[in-house]
Amino acid sequence: MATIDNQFDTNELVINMGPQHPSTHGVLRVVLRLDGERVIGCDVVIGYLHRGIEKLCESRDWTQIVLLTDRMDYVAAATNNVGYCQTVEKLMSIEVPRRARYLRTVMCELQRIASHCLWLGTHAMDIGAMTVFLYAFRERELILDLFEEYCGARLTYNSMRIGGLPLDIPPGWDKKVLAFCDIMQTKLTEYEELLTHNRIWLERTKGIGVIPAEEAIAIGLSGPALRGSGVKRDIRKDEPYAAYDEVEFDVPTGKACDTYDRYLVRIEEFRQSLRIIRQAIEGLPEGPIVGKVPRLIKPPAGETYHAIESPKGEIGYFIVADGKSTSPYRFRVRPPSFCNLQALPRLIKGHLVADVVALIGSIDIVLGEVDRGSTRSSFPS
Amino acid sequence: MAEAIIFYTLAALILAFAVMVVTVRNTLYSALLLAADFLLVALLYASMNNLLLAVIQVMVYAAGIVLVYVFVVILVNLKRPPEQQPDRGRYRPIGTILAAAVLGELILITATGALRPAPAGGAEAVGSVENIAMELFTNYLIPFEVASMLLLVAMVGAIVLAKKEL
Amino acid sequence: MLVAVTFMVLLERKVIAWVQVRLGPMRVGPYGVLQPIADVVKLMTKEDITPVRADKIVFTAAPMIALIPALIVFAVIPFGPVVSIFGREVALYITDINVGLLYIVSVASIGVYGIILAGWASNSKYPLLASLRASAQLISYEVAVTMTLVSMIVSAGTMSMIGIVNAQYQQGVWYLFAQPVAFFIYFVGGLAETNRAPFDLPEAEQELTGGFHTEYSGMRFALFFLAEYANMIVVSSVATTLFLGGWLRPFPNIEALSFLGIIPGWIWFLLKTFIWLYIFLWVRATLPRYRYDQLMRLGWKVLIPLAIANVIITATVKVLV
Amino acid sequence: MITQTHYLLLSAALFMIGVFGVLSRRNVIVIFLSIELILNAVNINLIGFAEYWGNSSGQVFAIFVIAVAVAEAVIGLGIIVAFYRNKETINIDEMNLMKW
Repeated sequence: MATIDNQFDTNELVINMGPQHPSTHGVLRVVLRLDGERVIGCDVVIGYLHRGIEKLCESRDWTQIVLLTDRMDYVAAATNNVGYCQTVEKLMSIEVPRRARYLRTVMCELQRIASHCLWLGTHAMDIGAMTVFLYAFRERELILDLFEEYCGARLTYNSMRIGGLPLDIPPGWDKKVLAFCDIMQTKLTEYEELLTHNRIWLERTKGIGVIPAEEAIAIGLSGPALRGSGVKRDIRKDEPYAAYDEVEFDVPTGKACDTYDRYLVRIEEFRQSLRIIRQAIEGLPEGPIVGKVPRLIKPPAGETYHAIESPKGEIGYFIVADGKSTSPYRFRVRPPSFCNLQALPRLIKGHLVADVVALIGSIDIVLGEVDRGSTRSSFPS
Repeated sequence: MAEAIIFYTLAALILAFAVMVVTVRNTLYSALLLAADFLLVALLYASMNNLLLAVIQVMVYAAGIVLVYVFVVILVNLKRPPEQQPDRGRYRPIGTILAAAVLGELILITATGALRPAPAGGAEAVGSVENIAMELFTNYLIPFEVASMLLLVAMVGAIVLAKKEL
Repeated sequence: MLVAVTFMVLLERKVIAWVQVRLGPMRVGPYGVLQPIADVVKLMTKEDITPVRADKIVFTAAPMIALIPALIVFAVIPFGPVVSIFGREVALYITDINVGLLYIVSVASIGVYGIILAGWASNSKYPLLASLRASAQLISYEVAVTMTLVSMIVSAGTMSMIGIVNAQYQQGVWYLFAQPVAFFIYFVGGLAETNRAPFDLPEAEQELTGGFHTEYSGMRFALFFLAEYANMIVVSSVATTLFLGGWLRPFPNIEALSFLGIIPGWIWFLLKTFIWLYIFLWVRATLPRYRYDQLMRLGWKVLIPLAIANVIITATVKVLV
Repeated sequence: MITQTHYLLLSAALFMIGVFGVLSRRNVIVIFLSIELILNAVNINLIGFAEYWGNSSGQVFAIFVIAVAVAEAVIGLGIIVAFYRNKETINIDEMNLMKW
């Protein structure tokens, strides 16, 4: 990098954003190369939250792993639990009772709303609208209360078991969920009043970080970030799990492939989630909550990959069982945050410093998931 | 008496700051001292009841021109320590002699010239906004317009020069 | 004055907290009213850190350069007319110079030095970037604001702050209604000049981790803080004087409302200024932040042409009527 | 009593400091700053005379001088920046592109 030394000629300035920075959502580090205010290149450095979860999982037995999956995407722990449990169920061909499947759907969607609330709050905060942040957290709090009532924890729920649920819902919980849905519905319009037609918001998000559909697929985007580019891919629809084949919902997609469309897609997902929750709660069947699970969980030798739609995208588990031990032979996660983060250098290039934070917010990453056990520690631009 | 005290204090400060401007090593300090010097000159104008000019001096000189200098100094010094090599121009002796000679000459002229006492005329009225504006927009209208052209040309020139690729 | 500034900070925290369904500071005194005192004590007793590679002299001087202009502007702001208190004539302003408005503009523009020097002296990248942003922003918006002030001068026929209030009394209308465009430009420009949201780019926490005062701590940081709020009060009180008739009561020429006259002028003045400050906070709590290029575009391509057009129209009307 | 002579002397001294700066420094920016000092000396002179004669022309000329100074500063700095881009120096002795 000879050009960095004689600065004035090229006007290149290297700035280290993070790992301690208010808007890198944790400990992400982005090394920006600036020409004035314009970003001409960046390196994303990860690994500051590395805890080796994948490796840890290979020395825990199958039930203990549920608790480790909480710690990956710690703002959407329930979804991670569901993904893992379903993978093992697939490996062992366990039938999950219908009630458990319905409740899993409810949990996943509540979790989606909670995660999107966090995303909306921080995304708006990054762009400078700090009131939305507190409004969104107020509603997230309600969801956390619901989860606390169900499983006692507010963040790392450990709320699923292989073959079903650890416990049935407390009495009256379903009513509270429905009441929450009504509250959320009105609060959504409140958020939208503050942002969707706000001129400054439009100027800050429209045309920022455009990534066309083909490129999005090539990079491996998933979830709202992919749907924002107009690709109608949602595992809930395409490969239904839990009770998603029994409820009705739409998959919103964007057209302009920019930050604003990704925002719109997520806002619409709030509504679809509410719709799913209402249907699932109203159609909640009676019955057992755990299927026929052997006392000692020991899947037969084999390998499987199973993915579900987490709030951030496709979270997939690849598990190899050797059929002998009580822990997986190989445990590997395909985290949506990690794969979506790959798009960041591509998105940032050519935008201004202020857009960097908007784009980090727009792809919605959680560093716990990014650093769940990777060996590569940086993406070159 | 008060007038004299104000004048001598201001004059001493102005000259002291000016000397520092041309002798200080660090270019940024030079520019800042110049800004301070201009503020003092503005105070001098104010003490002469030229409020309009004092305000213009602050607005254009201290906050405008010198700020641009500060910008350039910062840009130029971005990557390296200010002025490593001693800045001793070849012309320093000549400059000193010349400056001293002309200064002596001017002092002689003004000291012996024995100017008449100021003709009667309200000093207040001379520096007032109305009077200056009247002069500016009647007798000096054409120079005024020419000055505006000059500024326009300067602006265009500066933009062209500052562009990266010509 | 400085006390007013510290309580301004409390007001901001409270108002924004209420907007955001929070309580704001509650611990120090009833409803947190003594919070400013605690803040001041905290800031004064904190360690004053000077970075090793910083330019010590400039680093120390910058906060003062930022604060002093903000305070000396108050010399020309009239809180009220000459009133008699216990039979003595007391002027509720410090001085009335006939170039009052220009004085405000010129003195306020000195404050830019504080910001740019702070960024430079910190010898750090984020502050430098922020201070360059800040000074470019201040200079750009100063042009627009000054142009609106020109149209105010044309309307009032004087540059004295007292004269402008009196002109509003004689013409029987607050300039808010006579000059709505100028009012709008002044308001936007004022937001930008005080670095308030949605133009708070120089201290955009989410982008630049705190802007030009990133490296400052303790009392020096407090001086920057005071300067920002003092500037807000300056902008608000100038706006009150120019557009809301200063110390005049509402509808000063309608006899039917003369009962409002029992409230002294300075209370009206403070009330109007307070409304302005409240709007500042309200805007901050509501709007996202502009991006740098958008900010510049707004300043140069919208506000300045609008301001120039406003001056021309005002002058034409003034000549014709 | 402060008379015209005082202002003239102040102006002369300031002027000479400026001249000294122009001649003795090699840093272009400092040379420009010195030129600003010279222009200020002229302004003090003009205002002193304006007061002496009780005539506003002096102030008007001071305003013109300021306008010219602005133009000069802007163009001069533009040239400095352009030069610095190409040559990486602001030393006046190396500004000899026109010399052959």
